[in-house]
Amino acid sequence: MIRTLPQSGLYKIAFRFYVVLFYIFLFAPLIITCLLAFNDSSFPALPWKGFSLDWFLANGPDRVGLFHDRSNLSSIVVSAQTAFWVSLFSVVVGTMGAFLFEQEDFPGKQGLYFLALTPLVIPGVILGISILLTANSLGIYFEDNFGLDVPFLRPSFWLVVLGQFSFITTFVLLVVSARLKKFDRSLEEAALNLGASRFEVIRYITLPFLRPALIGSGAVAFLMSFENFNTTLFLVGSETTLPINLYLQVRDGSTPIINAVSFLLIVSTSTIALINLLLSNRKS
Amino acid sequence: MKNYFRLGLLIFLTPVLLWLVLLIVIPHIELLLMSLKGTDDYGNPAWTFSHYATFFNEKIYWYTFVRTAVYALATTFLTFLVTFPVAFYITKIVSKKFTGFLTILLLMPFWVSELVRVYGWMILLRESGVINHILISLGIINTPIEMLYNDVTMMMGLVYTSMLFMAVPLISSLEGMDDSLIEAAHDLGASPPTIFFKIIIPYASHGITSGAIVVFMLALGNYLTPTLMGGKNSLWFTEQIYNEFIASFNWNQGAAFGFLLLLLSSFIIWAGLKLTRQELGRALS
Amino acid sequence: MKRMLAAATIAFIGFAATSAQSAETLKILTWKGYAPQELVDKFEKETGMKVELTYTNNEEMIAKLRATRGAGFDLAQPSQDRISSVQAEFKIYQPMDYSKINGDQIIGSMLDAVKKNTKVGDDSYGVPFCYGTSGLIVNKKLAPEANDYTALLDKTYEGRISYRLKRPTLIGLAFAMGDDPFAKYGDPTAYKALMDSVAGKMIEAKPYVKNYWSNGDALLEMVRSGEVTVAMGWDNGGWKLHGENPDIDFVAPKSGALGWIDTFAIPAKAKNIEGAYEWINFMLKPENAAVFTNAEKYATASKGAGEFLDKEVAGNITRSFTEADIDNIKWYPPVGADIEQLEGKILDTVKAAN
Amino acid sequence: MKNPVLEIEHLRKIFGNFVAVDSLSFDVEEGSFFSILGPSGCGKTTLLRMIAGFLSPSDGVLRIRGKEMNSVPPNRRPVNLVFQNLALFPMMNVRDNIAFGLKRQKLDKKTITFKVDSILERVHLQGYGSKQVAQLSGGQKQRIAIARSLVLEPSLLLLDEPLGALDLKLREQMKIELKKLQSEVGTTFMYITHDQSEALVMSDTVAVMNKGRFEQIDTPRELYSNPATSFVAGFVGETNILPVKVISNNPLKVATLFGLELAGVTAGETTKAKELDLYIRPESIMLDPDAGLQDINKFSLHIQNILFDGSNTKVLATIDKSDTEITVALPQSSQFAHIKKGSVVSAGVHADHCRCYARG
Repeated sequence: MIRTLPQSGLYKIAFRFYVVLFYIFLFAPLIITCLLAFNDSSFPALPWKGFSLDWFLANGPDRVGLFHDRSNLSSIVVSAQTAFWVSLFSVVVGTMGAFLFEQEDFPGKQGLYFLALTPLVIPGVILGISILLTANSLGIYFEDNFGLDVPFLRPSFWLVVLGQFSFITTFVLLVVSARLKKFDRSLEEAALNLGASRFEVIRYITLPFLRPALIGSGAVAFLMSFENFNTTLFLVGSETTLPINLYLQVRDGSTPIINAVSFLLIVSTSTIALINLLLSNRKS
Repeated sequence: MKNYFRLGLLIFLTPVLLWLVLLIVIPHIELLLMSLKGTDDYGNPAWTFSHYATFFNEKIYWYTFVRTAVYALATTFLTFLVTFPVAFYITKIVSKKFTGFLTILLLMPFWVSELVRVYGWMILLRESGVINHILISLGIINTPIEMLYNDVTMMMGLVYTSMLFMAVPLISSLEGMDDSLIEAAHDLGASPPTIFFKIIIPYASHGITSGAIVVFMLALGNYLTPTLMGGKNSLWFTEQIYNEFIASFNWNQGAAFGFLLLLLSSFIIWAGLKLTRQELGRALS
Repeated sequence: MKRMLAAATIAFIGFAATSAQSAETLKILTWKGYAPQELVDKFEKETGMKVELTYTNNEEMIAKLRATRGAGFDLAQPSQDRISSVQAEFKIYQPMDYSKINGDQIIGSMLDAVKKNTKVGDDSYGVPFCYGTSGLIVNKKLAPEANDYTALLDKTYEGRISYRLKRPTLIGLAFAMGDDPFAKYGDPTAYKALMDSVAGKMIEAKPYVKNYWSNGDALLEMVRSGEVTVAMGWDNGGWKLHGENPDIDFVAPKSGALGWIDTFAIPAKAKNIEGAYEWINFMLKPENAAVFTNAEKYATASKGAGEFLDKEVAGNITRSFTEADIDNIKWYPPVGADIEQLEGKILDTVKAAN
Repeated sequence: MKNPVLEIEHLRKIFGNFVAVDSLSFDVEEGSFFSILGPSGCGKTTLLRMIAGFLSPSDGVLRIRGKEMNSVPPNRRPVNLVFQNLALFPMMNVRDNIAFGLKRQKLDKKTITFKVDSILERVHLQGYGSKQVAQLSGGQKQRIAIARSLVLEPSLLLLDEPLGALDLKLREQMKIELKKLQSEVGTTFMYITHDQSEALVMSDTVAVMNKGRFEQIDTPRELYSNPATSFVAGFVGETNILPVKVISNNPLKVATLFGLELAGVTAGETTKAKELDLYIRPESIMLDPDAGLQDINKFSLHIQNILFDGSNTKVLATIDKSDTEITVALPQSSQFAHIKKGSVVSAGVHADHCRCYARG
C-alpha cells in the first residue's frame, strides 16, 4: 500500500506506469510547443523541416521573428508592468488584511473575513464584467455631472491592474495569514516590552518573520497576474497584455511565433522555479 | 492606550475595506442593478425582470447554463480521479528522495500561461497536428482524424488546465498524514480498499474539498479552453456572456447572465460544503 | 546597501514602465492585415509618430469603444454598415472632417456611398478604406460542384465545411434560399421568421460542419492543409491561397457575393486626431494603397492604386467574378441594433444545438 | 520599608464576569527578589501583564518609582519581562537580540557593543554574540533572555515562570544561578511561578496568590512555618490534612473521625466552628519520640509503604488501627533503617505543629 508495507509487483509496476503516463500527459504539449518554435516551417506543425531560429530572429518580410515583432514584445512589457503593480499592491493590501484578520478584533470581523474570501469563488469573467460595468457607470456619471474624464474608469492599463488586484489580494491574504498564524505573539510583546514602538515591532520582528511568505506570495501574485486572461479580457484597453495578445493570435490563426513566445515563457519560468528550488534547498 | 491600538486597526482596516467595498461589493451590486435595467414599452428606462425572463424562456440559454454546470462538475470529479493516484504516489509510495523533485515537476507546467498550454494541445491534436502526423507515419491510420473541437477533448483540456489546483491541496493533506495510520490499519487487518475509503479519503477530505472548489470554479468560469478546444456544439456559459457583451451589445442581458452564473457557482459551492460539512474559511485556507 | 539597490531597481522598473508611453503615438484599432509592417515603418519614418496596432473585428471594436466611451484609440476601422446605429446609440465616434481628407485619392462614388451610409444627424463618420466580398473559398479539385452558399449545408462535403458563426453566414444562406434579408431589415418579425428558417437548415446540416472558424488565418490554414474544402470566407483569403495552390480559389456564389466596405472612423475621444487624418491620407495614397492590396489582396478605395498593382492581384477579380457576378454583389446596408441582437440569439441557438 | 519600586493600590482586572485580579494592594521593595506563587489560573499572569502594560487594569493604581503607569504604553515602561517561552527573536543572532532594546533607545554603536559585551560576560556567555538562537541550549537561551532584559537596566524585571520549560536538573541549577545573578546586579526581580520550591529557594519575599487575591505576603521561612491560611498551609510545602471535631477550646483539643484525640493550636482566621481541618507537616511527626517530651500527641503508625527518595524519603502509614493514611518524613539515619513495610512504630507530634484551620 505504501512504501513501508509489502507491495505486490503488479501493483508497483501499474502504479509506476500510470505516473509515467501522467507526466507525459503533463509535459507533451509544452515540449512540442517548444520544439516547434525551432522548426523551419511557416506553420506550427510537423513535418520537421530543419532547425531554424527564424521565429526568434528573422526580420521580415516573409517571417517576422519574436525579437522584431513589436506587438508581442510590447505586450510582454505591458504584462510585466501590470504584474509588477498588481503584485506590489496585492502584497501590501493582502498583508494588511492578514494583520487585520489575525491580530485585530472588531465587530463584524467574521463577516468581513468571509467577504475577503469570496473573490476566490467568483468566476474571473464575472469579476471582470462587474468591474467594467461599475467603472463605466462611474465614468459616465463623472462625465455627465462634472465634465470630468477619469482615465482609469475605462478599459485601460490601470483598470486591468485593479481588476487583477481585486482577486489576487485574496491569495496573498491567505498565504500571509497562514504564516502569521504560526507567529508567536509573545515575540511582539517582547519587542514592545524592550521599548520598540508598534511600527518598530512590525518593521523588525513581524515583517522579517513574514518575509518568506511575502516573497512567495509576491511571486505567485506576479505569475497569476502575468497569466491572467479571464478578468483581463473585459478590462483591457489599448495596452494589450500577453495572454490577450496570444489569444487573439491563436484565434486568428497561428504562426510559430507563438511557439517562440511560449518557449521564452516556459524557459524563463522554469529557470526561476529552479533557482527558487535551489535556494530553498540550500537554506534548509 | 486604547487609541494607540485603535489607530493600528484603522490603518489595517481602511485599505481592506476600500478593496472589498470598491472592487467587490459595489461592482456586484452594479452587476445586479444592470441586469434589472431595461426599457418599458415606450422606450424609457425602467426596472424589469425581462432579462431573467429571457433566460428562462429561451431554451438555449438555460440549456447552456445546465450544460456548463454539469461539465464543470464532471471536470472536477475527473480531475480528482486523475490526480489522486499521482498525489498518493508522490507522498506515500515513491522513495522520499524523489518526492520534492516530482512535486516541482508537477508544478512546473502551471507556471506557464493557460493559453500556451491549450495552444500546445491544439498543435498536438488538430487534424494536421503532431499526433496525427506520427500515427500516419507509423502506419496506424491512413487518414488523419480530427481530435480537436469536440466535447471529450474540451473536457481533457479543462482537466489538464486545473490539475495543479487539485494536486497541491491533495499532496499537502496527504503529506500531513502519518504513515503509521495506514500501517496501523493494515496491522489490524484492513484490506486496501477499506484503508482507502475509511482512512485515506476521510483524512484527505479537507484537501479534496478545497481542491474541488478551486477546480470547479476554474472550470465553470473558464473561457479559453472551451472556446479554443471545444467544437461546434460546445457553447460555454462564459462564452454566452461574452457574446452578449461583445457581439450583441446587450450589456443588461449579459449582466443578468453574469449574475446567474454567480448564483450558480455560489449555490453549488455552498451545497458541496454543506454535503461535506465544511466551512468556506477552513476549506480555502 | 544591497537592499537599497534592489528597492531602487524595482522602483525604476515600475516607473520606467509607466512613463515609457510618452512619445507621440497613434493608436489604431483595426483588422489584422490592414496595416502592413512595411507601411507602418514608412509612416513612422515620415511623421516621427509611433504606431500602435490592436487587432480586432467589428463586434469587438464596437464593444471596446463603447466600454471606453470612445477613448483609448485614435482611429478605428469598422465596416460602413456598422457605424450609424452604434453612433446614434453610444456616440463613440466624432464627426469626420472631410476637409482634412484628400478626397482626390478616393474613388468618388465609394466616398459618397460611405458618407451617406454613415450619416447620423448632419454629420458623417466614415471614410472608405477597402472593400471586398464574402463568398466561398473552395478547393476546386476536391469540391468542384460548390458554387453557392448551399454547399455549406451539403452532406457531400461532410467534415470538410467551415464557416463563421456570424451574421454574413445567415445573410448569405438567406439569399441562397431565394429571399432578400436586406429588404426585411425594417420588419424585425419577418426578418426573425426568415432567420429562424435559415437557422433550422443550419442546425440540420450541423453534423457536416467541421468547425466554426473565428478568424481569417485559422481558416486559411485549414483550407491550405486540406482539412477544409468548402468554406465561407473573404475573397482575399481565397486569392491568397490561390497564389500558393491553384486548386483553391475564391468563388462568387450564384446567389450573390456579400459586399462590404471597411472604413476609417475617429473615436470620440481620440487624442492624436491630426495623426489619425495623416494616417488616413497616407494609407489612401495610391502607391501605399497598392502595397496594402498587393500584400493582403483586398481591393482598395484608393483611386489611382491600379497602376501599382501586381498583375496577378489585378487578375483575381476577373477570375472570380463574371460581369453578372459583379452586378449581383449584395452590398450591406446599415444595420440596426435590434437586428443584431436578434441575430445574436439565433447564432447562439445554432451553436448550442446538437 | 525603604524605597518601594512598585506600588499597587486596589488593582482589579475583570474579564466579563470573571474577576481575575481582585483589589490587590502591595509594594515591592527596591533590590528585592519578590515572588508571586500561586496555582495556575489564580491571576498571577494577569497581574504581571498589567504591570508590563499588556493589559490595562479595570480599576486601581499602579506606580513604578512613584510614577503612575496606568496610561503608559508597554514600550515606555521601565519594566522588562522575561517571557515564559523566552520569546527570543529567531530571525536575529544573540547579539542582535540583546541589542534590540538598546537600539530602540537610539544609543550609539559603541555604547551598545560595550553594554552587550558586558552583559554577555555577566551571564557567562562571552563570545556567543554571533550564534543563532537555534544553536543555543535551553539554559543558554534562558540566560540570553534574561540578559536581553537586564541590559536595559530596568527598574523592575518581571519573570514569568521562565524555568518552566527546562528539565529538572537544569532547573535546579538555574534557580541558584538566578538568585546569584539577582544579588550581583541588584535589580528588583518580580518572579512568577506555580512551583513553590522555586519561590522559596530564590525569593526574599513571597506572595501567595489564590483566586485573584494575596493570601499571605511573607518571607519563605514564615510562609512555611506559619502559614496564615489553610490555602497557604496546603499549597506551600507538603502536608497531611485530617478533618477533626473540636472537643474543647483553651487549650484546643480535637478528635479525628476515628477517635484519636489531639492537642493543637488554632491558626488563620479565628472561628467558632465545631469542625476544623488539622494540618500536620510530614517532617513534624517524630518517630520513636523521647518519652520525656512535653505537649506531645502520641499514636502508633502502621507502615504501609516506603517511598525511597534519598534525603527526601517518606513513609506512608495508617494511624493506630484506622484507615487514615498520612505521609511521614523518614530521616535517612541508621536509627530508622529497621523500619519496613508492615512494621508498627510509635510516633508523636508537638501540639504546636498541629495547626487547625477553619474548613475551607
